[in-house]
Amino acid sequence: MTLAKETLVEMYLRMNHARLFEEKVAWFFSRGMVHGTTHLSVGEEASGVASCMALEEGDLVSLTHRGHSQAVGFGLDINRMMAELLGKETGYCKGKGGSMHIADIESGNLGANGIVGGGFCISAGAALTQQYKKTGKVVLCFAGDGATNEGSFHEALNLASIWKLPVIFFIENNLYAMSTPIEKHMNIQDIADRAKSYGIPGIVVDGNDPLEIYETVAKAAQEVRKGKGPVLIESKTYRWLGHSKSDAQAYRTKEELAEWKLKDPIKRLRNFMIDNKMMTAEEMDKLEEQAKQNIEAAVKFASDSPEPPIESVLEDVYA
Amino acid sequence: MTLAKETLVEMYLRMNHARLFEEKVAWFFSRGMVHGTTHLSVGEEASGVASCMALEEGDLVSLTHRGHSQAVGFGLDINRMMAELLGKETGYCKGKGGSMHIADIESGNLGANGIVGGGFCISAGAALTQQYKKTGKVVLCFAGDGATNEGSFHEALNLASIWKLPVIFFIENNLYAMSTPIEKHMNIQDIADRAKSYGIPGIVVDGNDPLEIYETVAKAAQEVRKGKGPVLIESKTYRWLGHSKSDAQAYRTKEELAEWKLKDPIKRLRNFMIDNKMMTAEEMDKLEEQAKQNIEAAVKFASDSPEPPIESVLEDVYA
Amino acid sequence: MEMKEMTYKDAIKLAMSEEMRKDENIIFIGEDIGLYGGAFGVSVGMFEEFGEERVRDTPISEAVIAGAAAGAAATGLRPICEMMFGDFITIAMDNLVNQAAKMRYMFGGKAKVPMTMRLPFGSGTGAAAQHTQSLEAWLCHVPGLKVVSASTPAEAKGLLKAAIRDDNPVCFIEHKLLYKMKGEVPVDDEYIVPLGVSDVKREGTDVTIVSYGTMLYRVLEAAEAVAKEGISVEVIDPRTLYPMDTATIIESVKKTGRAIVVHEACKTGGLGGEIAAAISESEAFDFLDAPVLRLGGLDTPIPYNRNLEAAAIPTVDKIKDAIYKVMNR
Amino acid sequence: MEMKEMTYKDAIKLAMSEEMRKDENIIFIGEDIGLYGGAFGVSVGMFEEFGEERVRDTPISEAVIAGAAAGAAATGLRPICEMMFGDFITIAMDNLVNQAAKMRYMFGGKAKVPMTMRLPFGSGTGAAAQHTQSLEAWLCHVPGLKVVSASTPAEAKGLLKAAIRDDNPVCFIEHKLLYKMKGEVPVDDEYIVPLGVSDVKREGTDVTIVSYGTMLYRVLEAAEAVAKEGISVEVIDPRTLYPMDTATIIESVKKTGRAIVVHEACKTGGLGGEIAAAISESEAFDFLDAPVLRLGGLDTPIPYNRNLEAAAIPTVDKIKDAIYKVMNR
Ligand SMILES: Cc1ncc(C[n+]2csc(CCOP(=O)(O)OP(=O)(O)O)c2C)c(N)n1
Ligand SMILES: Cc1ncc(C[n+]2csc(CCOP(=O)(O)OP(=O)(O)O)c2C)c(N)n1
Ligand SMILES: [Mg+2]
Ligand SMILES: [Mg+2]
Repeated sequence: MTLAKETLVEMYLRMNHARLFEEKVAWFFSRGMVHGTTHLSVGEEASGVASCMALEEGDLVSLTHRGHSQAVGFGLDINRMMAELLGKETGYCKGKGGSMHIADIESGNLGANGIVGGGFCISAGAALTQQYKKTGKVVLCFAGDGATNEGSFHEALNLASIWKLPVIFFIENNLYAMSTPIEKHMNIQDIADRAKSYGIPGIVVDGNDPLEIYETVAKAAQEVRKGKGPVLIESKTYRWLGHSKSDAQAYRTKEELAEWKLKDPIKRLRNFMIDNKMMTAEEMDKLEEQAKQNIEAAVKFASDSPEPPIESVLEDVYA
Repeated sequence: MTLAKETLVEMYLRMNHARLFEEKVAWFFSRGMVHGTTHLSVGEEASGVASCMALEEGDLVSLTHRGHSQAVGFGLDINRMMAELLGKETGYCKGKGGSMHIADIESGNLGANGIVGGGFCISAGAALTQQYKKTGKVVLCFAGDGATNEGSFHEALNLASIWKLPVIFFIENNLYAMSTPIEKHMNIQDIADRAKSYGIPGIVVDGNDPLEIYETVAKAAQEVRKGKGPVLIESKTYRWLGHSKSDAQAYRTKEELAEWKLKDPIKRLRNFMIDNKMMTAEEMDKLEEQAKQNIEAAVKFASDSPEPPIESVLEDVYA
Repeated sequence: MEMKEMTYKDAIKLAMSEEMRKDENIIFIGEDIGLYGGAFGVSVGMFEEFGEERVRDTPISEAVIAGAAAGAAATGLRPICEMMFGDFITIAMDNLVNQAAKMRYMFGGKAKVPMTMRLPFGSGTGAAAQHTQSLEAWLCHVPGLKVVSASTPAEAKGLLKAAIRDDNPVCFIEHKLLYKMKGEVPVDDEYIVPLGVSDVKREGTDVTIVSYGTMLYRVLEAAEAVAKEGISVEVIDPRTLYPMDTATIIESVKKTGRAIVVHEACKTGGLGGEIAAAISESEAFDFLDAPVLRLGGLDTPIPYNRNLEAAAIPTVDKIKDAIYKVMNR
Repeated sequence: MEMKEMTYKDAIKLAMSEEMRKDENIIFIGEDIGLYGGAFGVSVGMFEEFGEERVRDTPISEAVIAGAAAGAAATGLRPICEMMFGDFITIAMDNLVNQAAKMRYMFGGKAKVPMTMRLPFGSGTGAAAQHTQSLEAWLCHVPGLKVVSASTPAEAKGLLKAAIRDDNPVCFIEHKLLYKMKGEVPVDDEYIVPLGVSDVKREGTDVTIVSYGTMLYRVLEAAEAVAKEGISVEVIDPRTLYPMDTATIIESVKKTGRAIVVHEACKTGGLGGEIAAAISESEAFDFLDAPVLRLGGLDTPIPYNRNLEAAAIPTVDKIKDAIYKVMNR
């Protein structure tokens, strides 16, 4: 599969948006400018972005608590994302959701989820809608390695399998569930093997290789769209930062982290595009610069946006 | 593995007890003499009885809603079981539990369970006690094919695997979950394959062959006792009667049922013992007669037992 | 209005079927609801009429029943779910409470989750502690959910249709002992009983009793009994338990000056406290001649033994005693 | 009594650690409670002291945390569990409610299930709708469970030790905003605060306010404020929410003639109704000069935005208004 240059350019831009967005969010938090907590996906941008970009218009996604890259990858507006982080009225959830609930059902984003594994069942249901209405669309359901130990993983994959629902379960295996290394939370090498319990395909991809991810998801989506039932994809990657706001990271070594930093998915895509003469280094620099400006604009948009009116606390409980 | 004659005699007696017990229960129900509902395991006696008999003194069991054969197999007193069915004070639960909750924690019976899949997590916990206290005992956890689709199956097997808990998950696959044939509730041939999700052994046995069951459980228990972690055993069998009190059984054919009746596990053990000259036909007849008398005695014991006093409704909520 | 006699469960089936005929976005999912027709036979024949695309047997997986319904509802379907027993909602609570009920609010009003979760509650069946609970109070503490309880066949039809048409997750409580109850049911396929409207089931002047489900019938029986002794009982069925139309109740209490709440659920933590407190903190307080009394199930699990089981929940005699108690002040 | 100043969360750790030193049947299980020390750092250092056999990180599997604890408890251990956030109990409800709580009763009194489930509840952390709930009312509707809420560091120690020593499943509610609160804590390792005893946190004569958790502090602040205006508020913390010592509350109301219940949980379906109804149906009714008022959280999920979040639960001003309201009658 050779990807069009525009696709790669867009991918690169989104991956940069994702990283810069999160760096900005981290800065806000460190300044106490936003409250709550947040889970950053720095280092995992290929998983979140390239997978979403392999979707078609009208396909749906369900995101995790570590969902910024996924949201940016799906094409959400970084202005409204940033506004949501700042709790503003112009945010995707009018300031009611925050980092863990960024959603935009209209465009097919079923929401980030504060419940680990919370997206599995919802995605099965959204896929049922696609199947029932014969939309030809698929649902891409994100989850972490730790999330696959929730009962909801099992129930949802089994249901999706027997009903042949058009859903791709995309596991971002970053080797840790919070502080718990994967060897301590499951007794198998590849999460993809869990597909065998449901008689569906299970595929492992290099989670830091945007092209492999794109290709795998695109292929899987093709099969899934044909009505062949769900696919489980395991994307092996790594998170560079702590689990959430406060994390001393005693559970991992600096060496391990350093090693993974060498596999930076953003650099990788940059080098690929330059090496393949699709773009010059200068052109790539410009893209990065553009990404920075976009993020600054998002910050400005968010900062300038109004707080939601207090009365809105009572709104939106019922339709 | 050659089993001692006494073991087989006891096994045969218990399998007969199980069947006769349930036939009596069915009769009670048809007469409106007991209320509630009940799930009979006629046809599955080898699974319930032979598996339990492969345990050692002090091992534990967790039973299902279809638990009479399992309870009898574990050596529970049929008098007190019958009394419980009749809601009497002398019943295992003083009349508070009924068919779905027959339990006797003291002897290691963690209880039948009205929640499908309710035993998985409890068994993991009971196995943790054995491991932690180094008792050398194992837990035999029964469940149906349908139960393996509950999230609790997944969570419990994963935990048991990573903690190497001494528990055998024994699935009585009788091909149906209530009215739902297994092909419609899971997309794989062998439930034993689900073991792969947890990196533990998964074994299929002929659920109507008491000797194979005994041998398999005994071997598994040996390994499990050594601290090698849990084992999943799938026992393929069939229930002869309806799912519960009222079931028109439109979901299966008479032919299928007739075919399985030919595989009667009780007849099979009888023939084995006669063919191997361990017992004569007359001796086997006598055993059957004894079983009948024991059941009649149980009915008399239960019928003669007092109702629990009304005040007892308020007792036993808290320790 | 043209009426037809039918059972409560047939009225439920009728409501589902009529709505499914009108709106093909409605699907019905649950365990053994297809060919088998559900554990209580509610849906017998629906599989044959609507086919396996719309009447879907699920594996024994209550979490995904609720979660898939939420996901389907958020994307354009209108699922009806059946929990085989309401007790199993314990397995579905995350998807119901943390997902379905909160989606709209968390997402700033931009989701719509039109799903109906049918929940057979209640004891009297000898099914013991794990199959007999009345857990409506939990659900009435979850903003975003609506909770409905139908007491008659006609209301079963009308309220369930309203629930299915509602754009929010609605928990629809059915009491198992009512399934076989017969009553006149409007045949009009636009017959709706609106959510959020309490119903005066019996008019009276001396004491107001609020009740629902099977307890309602015991209350009515007690009311008839004491009527002969000259005590006039007004009986109100809230029907929608959350958010509840308390105005009708409060008006009644202002008239009668006395109130009792009767439910089968365990007394402590049950809806009785909520209703009693709502009455007391309303303008009805000044009209109260006696404290609002609550009569609920014992604070125990439901036992198996028939006599113990019967002793665990309010009886007609206990209700009469409660009436005497509030009248004697 | 020798005292030492420490935080609420250190008092919780101390209670667990002291009990674990005394009784090796106690184990501690939960997500990231080991090396990481728990999401709120409550158990930092316990892994080092007790080792991985006794301080056990689990996978993200809340159902089996509760269920394994129940199974372990029924067979001789005394597990303490930590739900990382109390909100996730939605996933554990079946094992907690249908198994742990009912085992003893269903089995005719022949099981003992000594487990403690620690539940961090409450808002104020900006963590939005799925990480901020106060779900104690659900648990107080489940016979077989006990429910405890600690408001001070000393009580956190004493009540948690009592919970661990109790032979029943106990849900131990911790409010996240209290974790960093400091207070004097008895060092005696036999210091216990018995379950089932309400505590008068402040004496007064004009109005009784029942509250617990962080709301207690707002109530005390409001009480100080109105004291300057000559209104004397008695404040009662039930501490054990279920089964609750209502006698202490009722005695107080007989004295003051006025009562308010304040909690953070959504008002409708919250414990306020239960407590208000219990007061009203007691002999305190005849002493009531005003209806029992309830002040609870709004009937909405908790929003993310800081100001909205603050607006969703009772404030000192709202509590003062409630006091004025009951006094003005
Ligand atoms: C049901 C539930 N349990 C626990 C948590 C707390 N929690 C949030 S993120 C997290 C770790 C998730 O690990 P994983 O699924 O691997 O995703 P990652 O954070 O590594 O992206 C935990 C335990 C939660 N939010 N929801
Ligand atoms: C959690 C839960 N869901 C549903 C039920 C209702 N129910 C009781 S038995 C049963 C079928 C169980 O099937 P399986 O596990 O295969 O066991 P079998 O009855 O075939 O022995 C169902 C759906 C239940 N008791 N508990
Ligand atoms: Mg992870
Ligand atoms: Mg089966």
